[in-house]
Amino acid sequence: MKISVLLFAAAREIAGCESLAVEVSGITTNDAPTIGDLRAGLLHAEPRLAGISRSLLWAVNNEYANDSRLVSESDSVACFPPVSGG
Amino acid sequence: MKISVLLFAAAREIAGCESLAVEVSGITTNDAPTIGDLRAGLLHAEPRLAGISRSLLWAVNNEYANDSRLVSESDSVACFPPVSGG
Amino acid sequence: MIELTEQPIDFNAITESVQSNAAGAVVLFLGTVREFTKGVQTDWLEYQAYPEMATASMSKLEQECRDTFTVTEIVISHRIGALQLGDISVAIAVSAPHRTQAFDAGRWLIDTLKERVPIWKKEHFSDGREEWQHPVISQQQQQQQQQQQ
Amino acid sequence: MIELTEQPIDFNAITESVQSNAAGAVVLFLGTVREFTKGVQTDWLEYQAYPEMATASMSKLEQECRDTFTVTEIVISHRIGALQLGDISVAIAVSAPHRTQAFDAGRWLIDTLKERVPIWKKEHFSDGREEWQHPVISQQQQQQQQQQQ
Repeated sequence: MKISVLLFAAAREIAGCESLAVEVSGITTNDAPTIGDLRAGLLHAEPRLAGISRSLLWAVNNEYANDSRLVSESDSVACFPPVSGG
Repeated sequence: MKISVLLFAAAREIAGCESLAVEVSGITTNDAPTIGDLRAGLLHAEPRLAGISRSLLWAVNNEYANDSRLVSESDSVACFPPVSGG
Repeated sequence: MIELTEQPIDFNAITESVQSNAAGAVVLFLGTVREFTKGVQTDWLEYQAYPEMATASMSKLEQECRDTFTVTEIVISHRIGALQLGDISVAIAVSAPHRTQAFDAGRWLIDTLKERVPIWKKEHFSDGREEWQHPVISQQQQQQQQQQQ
Repeated sequence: MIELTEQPIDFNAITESVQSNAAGAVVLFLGTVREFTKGVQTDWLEYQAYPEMATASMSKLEQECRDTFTVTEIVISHRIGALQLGDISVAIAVSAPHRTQAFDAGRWLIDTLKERVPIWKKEHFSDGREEWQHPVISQQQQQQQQQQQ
């Protein structure tokens, strides 16, 4: 399954694009993939993100998500460094 | 010695005037009077202030003053209830 | 900068006057005339000051604030006279390099102004009653009432 | 009311919009672009947002603030795009019956916004360097640097 991942700030700059299509699958064929799976898939798609990957945060449908969160193709998924607004 | 005492807020309203000339002397003829002496003299000059006199604050030359503060005729003396600005 | 005025307080000009390239944060506090206090309706308020001591006291507040907090600019403006519902009675604006100092300084300034600066407020209630507000007298009265119960 | 905008923030209109006869206090916080940070000179700042999540997150902040504090009105406005020295990046205005709640709510809102809302700041320094600001990465880097020493 391919899931589109929106990128922001340094992640966007390093990847050189606003979003990446990340190939991902669950542990078994029937399992839905998790954010943990996506994190691995993102590094495969864009190895240059390895330097900041441990600090990258994830969001699904406008909510922060941890590595165990299940995702499907209909979800809005984003990945970004810790925020620094204000 | 007569010292003019400025009055504010409820003290002004009760006394019906913006300032009162208060007759006061020290314990002996040569002593300068204190705020404590003035407090007693003020009640003598305007007995209607008795109801709030224990809560009245005093200032000499724009600084809060306690009962032991010495005063002279050249000082600016004021007497008022606890403040409620803001 | 401190100010005691009978005119409406221009918080826009006050806020602009504390903005600075040296500051990363501005905190503005406005005290405004509230309609209901403990269920009693206010019609209007009268503020009276001991002007010479009030301005001296506000200047001391500004200096003490600068000595205590890391701030860039400070403005304290208090209005006196007749104020209607919603009117601004006091404006305090502080700029600082960092927000923590701006908040702490702003809060300290209004808390300390209310304790020290010789200004008094008279409530004119909608039912026609009027009453000078004197926090400590009220506390004493409350204690006396409690002792009588 | 929440707002994410590329236009200059009109703090005057924002402050007026929270004023109310039900409130005795207004607290306005402005974040402004500071020239020097730890001795390094900033030329300008770039703010980027994840707009959909940022507005959703700011709306949740407003609701959580109303559930936690006794406030009358809340406005949160964040600017994105290129900001020059002195420009306002964020404005938070809170009105409340009493000042303690207005201060506490205003401070909670800016503290929590900075923790949660997906907006990022890129420093463009006067020496030509540019750098995305990421608080946690910096802390990790600092820890690594300390471990190396």
